[in-house]
Amino acid sequence: MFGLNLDACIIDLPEKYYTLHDYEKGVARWCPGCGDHAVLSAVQRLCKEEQLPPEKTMFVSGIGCSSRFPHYMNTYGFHGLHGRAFPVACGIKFRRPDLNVFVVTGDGDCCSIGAGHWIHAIRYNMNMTVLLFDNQIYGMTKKQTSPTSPMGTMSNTHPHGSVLPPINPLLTTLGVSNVSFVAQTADWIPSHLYATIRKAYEHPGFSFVKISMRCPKFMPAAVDAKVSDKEHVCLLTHENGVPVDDATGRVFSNHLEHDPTDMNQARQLAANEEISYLGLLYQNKAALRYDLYGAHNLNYTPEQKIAAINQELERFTV
Amino acid sequence: MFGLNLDACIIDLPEKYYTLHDYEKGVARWCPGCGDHAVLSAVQRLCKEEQLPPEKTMFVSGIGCSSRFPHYMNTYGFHGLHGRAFPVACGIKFRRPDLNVFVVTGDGDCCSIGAGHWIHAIRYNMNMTVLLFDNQIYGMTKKQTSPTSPMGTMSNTHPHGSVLPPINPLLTTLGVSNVSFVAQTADWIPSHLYATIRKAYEHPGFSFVKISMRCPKFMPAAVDAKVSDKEHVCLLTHENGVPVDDATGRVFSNHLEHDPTDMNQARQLAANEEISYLGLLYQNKAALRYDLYGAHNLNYTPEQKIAAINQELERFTV
Amino acid sequence: MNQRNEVSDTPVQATDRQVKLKQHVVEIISDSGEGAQKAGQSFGAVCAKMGNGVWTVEIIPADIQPPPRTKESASGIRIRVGSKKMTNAGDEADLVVAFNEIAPYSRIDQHAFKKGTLILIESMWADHDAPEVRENYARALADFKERGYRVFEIPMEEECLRVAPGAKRGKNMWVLGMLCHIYNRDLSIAEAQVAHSFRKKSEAVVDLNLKLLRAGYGWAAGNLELRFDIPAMEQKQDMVVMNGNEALGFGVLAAGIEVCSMYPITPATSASHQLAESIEQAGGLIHQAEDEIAAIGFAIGSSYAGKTAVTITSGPGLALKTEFIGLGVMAEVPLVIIDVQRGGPSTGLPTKVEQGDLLAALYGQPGDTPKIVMAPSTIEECFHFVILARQIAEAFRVPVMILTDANLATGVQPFPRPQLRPEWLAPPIDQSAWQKGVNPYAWSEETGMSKRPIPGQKDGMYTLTGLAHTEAGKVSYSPEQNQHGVSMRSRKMAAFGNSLKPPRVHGDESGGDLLVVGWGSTRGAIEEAVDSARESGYKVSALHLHFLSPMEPGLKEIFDRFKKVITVEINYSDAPTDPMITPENRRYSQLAWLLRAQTLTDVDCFSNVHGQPLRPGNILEMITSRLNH
Amino acid sequence: MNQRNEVSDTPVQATDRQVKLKQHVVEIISDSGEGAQKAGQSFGAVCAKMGNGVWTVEIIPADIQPPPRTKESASGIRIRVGSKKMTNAGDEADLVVAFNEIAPYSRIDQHAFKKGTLILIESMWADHDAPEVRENYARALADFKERGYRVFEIPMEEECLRVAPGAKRGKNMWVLGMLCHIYNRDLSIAEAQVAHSFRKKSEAVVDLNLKLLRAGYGWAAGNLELRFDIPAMEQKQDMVVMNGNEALGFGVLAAGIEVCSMYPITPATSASHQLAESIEQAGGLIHQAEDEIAAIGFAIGSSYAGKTAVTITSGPGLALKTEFIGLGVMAEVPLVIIDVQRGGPSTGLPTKVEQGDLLAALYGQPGDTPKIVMAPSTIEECFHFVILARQIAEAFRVPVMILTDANLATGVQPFPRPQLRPEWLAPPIDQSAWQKGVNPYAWSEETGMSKRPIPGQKDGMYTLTGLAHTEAGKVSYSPEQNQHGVSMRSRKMAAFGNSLKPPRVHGDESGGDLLVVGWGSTRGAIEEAVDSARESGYKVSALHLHFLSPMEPGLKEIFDRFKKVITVEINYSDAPTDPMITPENRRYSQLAWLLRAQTLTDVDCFSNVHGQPLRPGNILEMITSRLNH
Ligand SMILES: Cc1ncc(C[n+]2csc(CCOP(=O)(O)OP(=O)(O)O)c2C)c(N)n1
Ligand SMILES: Cc1ncc(C[n+]2csc(CCOP(=O)(O)OP(=O)(O)O)c2C)c(N)n1
Ligand code: SF4
Ligand code: SF4
Ligand SMILES: [Mg+2]
Ligand SMILES: [Mg+2]
Repeated sequence: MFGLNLDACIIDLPEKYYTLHDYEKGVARWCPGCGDHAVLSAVQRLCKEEQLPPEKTMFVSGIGCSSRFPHYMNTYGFHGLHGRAFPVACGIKFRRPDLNVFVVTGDGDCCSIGAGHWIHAIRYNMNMTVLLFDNQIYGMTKKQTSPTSPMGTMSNTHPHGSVLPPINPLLTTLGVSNVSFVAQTADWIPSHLYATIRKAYEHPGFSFVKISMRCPKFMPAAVDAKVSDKEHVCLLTHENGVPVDDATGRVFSNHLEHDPTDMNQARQLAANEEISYLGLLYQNKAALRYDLYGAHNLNYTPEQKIAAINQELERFTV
Repeated sequence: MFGLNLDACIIDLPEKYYTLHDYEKGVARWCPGCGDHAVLSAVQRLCKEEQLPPEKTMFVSGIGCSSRFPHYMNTYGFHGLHGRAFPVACGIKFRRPDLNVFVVTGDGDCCSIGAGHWIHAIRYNMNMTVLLFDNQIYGMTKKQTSPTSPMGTMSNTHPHGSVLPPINPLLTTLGVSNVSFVAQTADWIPSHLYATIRKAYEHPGFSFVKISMRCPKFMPAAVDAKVSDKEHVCLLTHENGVPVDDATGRVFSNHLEHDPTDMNQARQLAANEEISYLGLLYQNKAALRYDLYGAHNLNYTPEQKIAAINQELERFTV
Repeated sequence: MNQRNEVSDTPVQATDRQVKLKQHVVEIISDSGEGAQKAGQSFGAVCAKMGNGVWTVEIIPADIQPPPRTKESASGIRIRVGSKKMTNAGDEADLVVAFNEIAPYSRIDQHAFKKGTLILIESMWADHDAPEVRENYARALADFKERGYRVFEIPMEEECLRVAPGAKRGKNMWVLGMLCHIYNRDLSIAEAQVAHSFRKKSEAVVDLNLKLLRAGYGWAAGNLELRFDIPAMEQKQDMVVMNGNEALGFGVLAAGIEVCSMYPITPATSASHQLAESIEQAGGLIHQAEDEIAAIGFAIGSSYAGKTAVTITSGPGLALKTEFIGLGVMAEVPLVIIDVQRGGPSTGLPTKVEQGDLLAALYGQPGDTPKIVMAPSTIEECFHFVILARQIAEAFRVPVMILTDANLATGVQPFPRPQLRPEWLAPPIDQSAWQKGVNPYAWSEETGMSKRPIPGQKDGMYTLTGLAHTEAGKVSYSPEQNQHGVSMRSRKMAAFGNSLKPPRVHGDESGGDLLVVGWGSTRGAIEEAVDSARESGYKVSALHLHFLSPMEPGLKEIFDRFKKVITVEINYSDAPTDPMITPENRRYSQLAWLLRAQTLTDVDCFSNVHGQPLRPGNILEMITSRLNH
Repeated sequence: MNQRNEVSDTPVQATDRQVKLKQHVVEIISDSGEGAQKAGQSFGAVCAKMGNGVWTVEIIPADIQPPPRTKESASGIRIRVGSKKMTNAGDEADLVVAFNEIAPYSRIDQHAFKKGTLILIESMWADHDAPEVRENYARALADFKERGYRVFEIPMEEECLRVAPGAKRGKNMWVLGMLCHIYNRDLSIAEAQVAHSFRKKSEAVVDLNLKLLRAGYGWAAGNLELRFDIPAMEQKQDMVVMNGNEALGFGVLAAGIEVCSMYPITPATSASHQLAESIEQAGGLIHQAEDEIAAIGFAIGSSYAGKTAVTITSGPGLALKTEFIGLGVMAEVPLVIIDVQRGGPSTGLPTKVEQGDLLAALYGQPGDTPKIVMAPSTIEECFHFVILARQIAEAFRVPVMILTDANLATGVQPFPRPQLRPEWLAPPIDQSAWQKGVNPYAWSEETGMSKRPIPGQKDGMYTLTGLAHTEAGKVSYSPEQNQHGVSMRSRKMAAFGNSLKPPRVHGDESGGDLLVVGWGSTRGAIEEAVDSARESGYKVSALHLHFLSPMEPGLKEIFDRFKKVITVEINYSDAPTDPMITPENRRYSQLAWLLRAQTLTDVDCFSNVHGQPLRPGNILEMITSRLNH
């Protein structure tokens, strides 16, 4: 009727096109000015740009302000136990190569209680995007020292100042065998944040992104220093690195050309305590992937399985 | 009587001189040819040479063949839980600066289940000597893959060969902030073993010694390769390093002069997968020590304590 | 419903004559960040100074930063003031000061108000620029009246701004002044309190706040007809006011414990915050470990080396400590473990109260792991139990667990200032030579007790192990040896338990129709309810247990004197009337279950997992309904 | 003492006539590494093939490498052979083959022999070069006789060397041959078994071992007067022979579980060794995690993603999993957790049996964590319970724990070869679109059950959380909401429990003087003892529980039919006669404690922590002594 072929119309329609809205859920309950909001936006944008089907996308976290992240994504989510995001994420990915797995973790969650799993997850090198929200403090439990707190931080557990030098998450990660992707960015440089997460998402393996985060509630001083002091920020540039757009490149005018396959230089940059190098520090696409091992024998038929078990039972039959 | 002044005699006697026998306890129940025997001898020798009072000396371990070590030392010992030697040792040292603390741990104990504590113990940098017995296998539980097992190791959990590249304990340790002493030696080179442990003992801080260990029971092939193949061993030499005696230097003829303050080179040597560099990879005597913080306010009198508490109570008094 | 309140505590008609009260429950609620808590704490302190019984408890939003003017943002404080010692937060509020019209709804959700509750509400929203706000305010006020609350509109901000421009943020001190007038508080005491609480601020700030205080007081005098009086008790002693976590912290100090090894977790953490301020000056230290496993491992190391340590945690942290607690029992390491219970299971309700960790404390570890478990029932006991726990731990060479909960942790109560004693402090560690030939586990056959060598003691050298071992501490797989070791560790429980006195019945020793049994933080509410019921002629008594493992003796004998026995607990039990539930498959609350096994008495239970302190009124209702059937 | 044995099983005089037996307990003991276990396994297999009931259990040294010719080095195997199905390892050994004179002492320490036990001992030590060895041998032999054992000196090595020089190491096959003659086994079946067990070796090796087998057989025929016959049952089915851990492994395969996530720990590990060999071919994988926490976290991740996983561990590992188990219950993640119990507490007795984790399994986690706990009582049930557990876990969306122990783990028993069924296998995961509007926790008010969305299902998106949550999976701190969620998880227990049948009484349904209640691996020994006692006229029956949480229904009713109820368990209880112990403070064994709370029956207990399987004879003794008082 009216010459309109409905069938053709429908068939010609592309698969559902996801809008930003399709990835949003609820109102994020972070403090105003909290860096977590910026990452949420960047990630939702990534999902849209990549048109990730929400039902095929997973956010796994531990416990902390940052770990509330999955609740604000309209995807599958696993808001588990403090420090245990990695084992859960690895278990999810092991036999589900079809899922896009993201891990959101805090500096306490990852580098303190989760440290053992972190080291091993790096080594497993399963294909997932890891976002370390490093605000250098325990936000959720209201201001205790974190392993990444700068020495002398006045916190509720160290009211006279913390007494240990901080862990360097980049350097630690670079020291683990089979490491495949290490990058750094900051929540207050949205374009770089987005570009870095995107690069991480594209990497076939365990891509570790340390994000310097603002916690205006409990680390206001740290925020000021970071946001204002552009002298101490240096953007890494390279054709294989995180792309730097013109505007950002102009605002943050210290640049360094760094080849992300150069592990030695990567370690030296990570170890530098004066300058924050933002961008891709290291990448090795050839690192062995445990998730490929996990997915190598999927979907056997019941007949195949029963045959294999029966064969094994032979050995035990008298 | 007879002109003998007993009192003077006794007073002139030196404090008890400890012989090797004073440090021995029972018969070690390791397999014949197990590398653990060699370390036991070296450590007992060290105790004697240093004349460590047995009652002021502590061996702390986890669970594993190697962790049986404390049972064979006639000192105080703590044979605790699998993977948890570090927290216990740190707790012991915290308020007892007078104790000599040694930690004996296995590759599973330290690098697998204990990985989180290991990272943090490095950072705490408390004065203790850490001996990692790296036999690249789970001995105690009878041949399962260890995080340091070379890829392809046939074990009971990976009968078709292990599927992941091994953790590199030296490199991982070097990546942790506040690291202060990293060395490597091998159980089958007794003079170097002794010299390395001694150097570690003398270091004021957390001295981490990875000892390549033979497990003839479950990793016989690994033994052969290591013991025979002197080509792949290189001794590090330096005036501040582990001293190499002539005989050993002749048998293991590959040498490299390495300054233990050179972190970059240390990392490169540690990362080398072809050559085992034996000796002192890195030392920083100036690293901050948490045990000094732990011992800064010892032995307050009851009066001092009560006064301090009363003063604090003021704030709560209505 | 708590009948008492309706009859004598709340005046039917407010007049400018003072109405005498036995007790009143006051709440101040606002958006997070408006200082309601500071006002309430000061009000509580003023009342305590005047000799009243006080219990205050904070109302904390669950999120770090909920949006303003939402229910989730409601933040505040409840202050219960009475003529006698107040042991709990009471029933529904009698008087509420609300900074906006939305916050009360979060309390209505918690059933915190009743017919007749007086609501003193900030009136500025009536004239707000945004019409939605004005409408919402009007709607809420109508609704409040509908619900039977008595509403008073108070021009708080307007009056503050009279005192000084920009004095909006001082609304809380103005409210404090208003309350002081309503409750006939001594203004000079209030002034001293305000000066004290701002002592670290500039003089200008102190002055401004004092001005606001006086303005609120004056405004109430001129404009409000509400006048109450709650007569005070005679005060003989210096009092301290603190919450249960602070009391735990002082207990640690007074016990001379040199090492507090912890990992942050709500609601336990604030105990370490308090400690962190002062322990260093008292010759000890806090160690913030990398996780809970390391925290207890560190504490055990310290204890092994002679410095008996404490580790403080809540549910999820307790779960992680399971393996090390087993080692502590097996290797007989003295240790104090404090569990500030929160809503469970798993992450559960992190800021809310529950008594759900009792069975896990007793039975959480694989194998036989007898240990001492005790539960303070008041803020003051939080202090004393830590001192006691260290002593028991060392005498019996055993981990001692103290179970408190979020209710004690955040509840604030005055108690007599402790007179510290040197003998409470851990003595210096013994470094004299060990007697040669005495084994490191020379168990007394009678008591299972033994003396432990401390590193540094000559000739005491031994290796501690979690493996089965002989008296000499040597690993042994012998059947008899293992049986002996396990028995000896169990024997200590009997030896300790036999040293305890039977618990005292609150009410009638000789028996009656119903015995209400409780443990931990619920004591105040239970005993208050029982007292009310007894006043109404019910034959009911209460029994409160302070030791859960081993239990105090004589329970069976006491139970036998009552027709029914019921526990009141804040943890889960199936209701007998639930679908699918039969007398056989019903899951009882945790103490009830233990008492059933222990005494073979048909102990019933009344419990919920609302995450709220129990109210005397609800318990009273339960008592009367059970006894009228 | 097991009277039966004395009367009918052990011949008073060995002659060359065959003595007919109902059952015999044979042990082969040697230094570690001499192959006693291989000989024993082969002997067991031959007996099973001939249609006998068999139970074998290995005797393993505790150290990796104890010095030879010491008690610690004693290594070997016990094979119990009978005319009926053998359900346990029996009482004292009837016949022992010893490779040296020291090894028997390790068994004597375990009370493994009795008067009249036949000891067949390697005689070469009589002529050893070292005089101490000769003397020790002579002394031991005299002592054995003194103890009433009947000793036969056997020139094992000498005879082996006749077969081939260097055949010393084949002594075990020679012994197998000897045993085959003594027990009248079919030599051709033995030959086939030897050929099978050396099938991966060279032909020369197979031939040599066959020669040794035949030589042992021939030597016994010509030189030994011992001839026994144990009539076989009729065999209708194919049988498999395996230990409990292997059966668990096959259960995992047959359940179609694709992920076994574990960390090595004795005695659980060997289950994964068996699985590791074959799971890959059956479309699954083993993940060896970095620790037990990661192991269960990985399994939970896998289960969340639709591939319901299993994690296998023992006591210390279970302790570490505590927090994640709580999350599993809270967030309703289906999961199979196997705990192969070992001696506790703490590191305890790693290779020995205990049933000490029952209470920890039920109550280990802070908060209310109802879960399903089941315990197989035979090797065959080890297989079937895994299949069942996966189904229950998914249907009820709950972690299911299977408790076995070191006794089942290492005990070997033939059972009918399972006929695998496709419906046992986990179905492919559902990836169809989720029904819009249906909540991820749409609890049925009646049963607490709900259907879960699996990642990949369109419109099923939700965030799993361990926080209190609504049906929609949203975080909620509402009192009612929390009460509802906790109730719903508890309700599932009632719903599942109501689907169970009351357990069957073994003996007399209608009642009697004593009911012996057990769970797990002790069933065979208990029922054998009860049967013996009944034959002697005692009015005793047995009841065995397979479900511990929730328990099977009808217990109270069954208990009421018996005068006394007692549990028999391998875990700790205070003896009523111990010092300090009163009826009030006595600590009961674990099932007894549960049954007391559940049924209010005065359930007694008989238990020990010897780390040994219980013997029917000891249980019989207990029964008779209780009933004669
Ligand atoms: C086992 C356990 N231990 C402790 C806690 C308490 N806890 C919750 S979040 C947190 C730390 C949060 O810090 P971080 O990981 O840096 O995250 P942030 O809040 O700063 O984003 C802690 C200690 C817990 N929930 N579980
Ligand atoms: C919590 C816990 N998990 C597992 C075990 C079992 N276990 C004992 S030792 C060991 C590993 C031993 O390997 P390694 O640390 O390399 O020591 P080695 O025996 O090789 O010296 C394991 C997994 C245990 N005792 N406790
Ligand atoms: S406390 Fe800090 S990290 Fe947490 S939400 Fe607020 S600003 Fe963000
Ligand atoms: S198994 Fe290996 S590590 Fe253990 S004692 Fe034997 S040789 Fe040494
Ligand atoms: Mg943080
Ligand atoms: Mg090892």
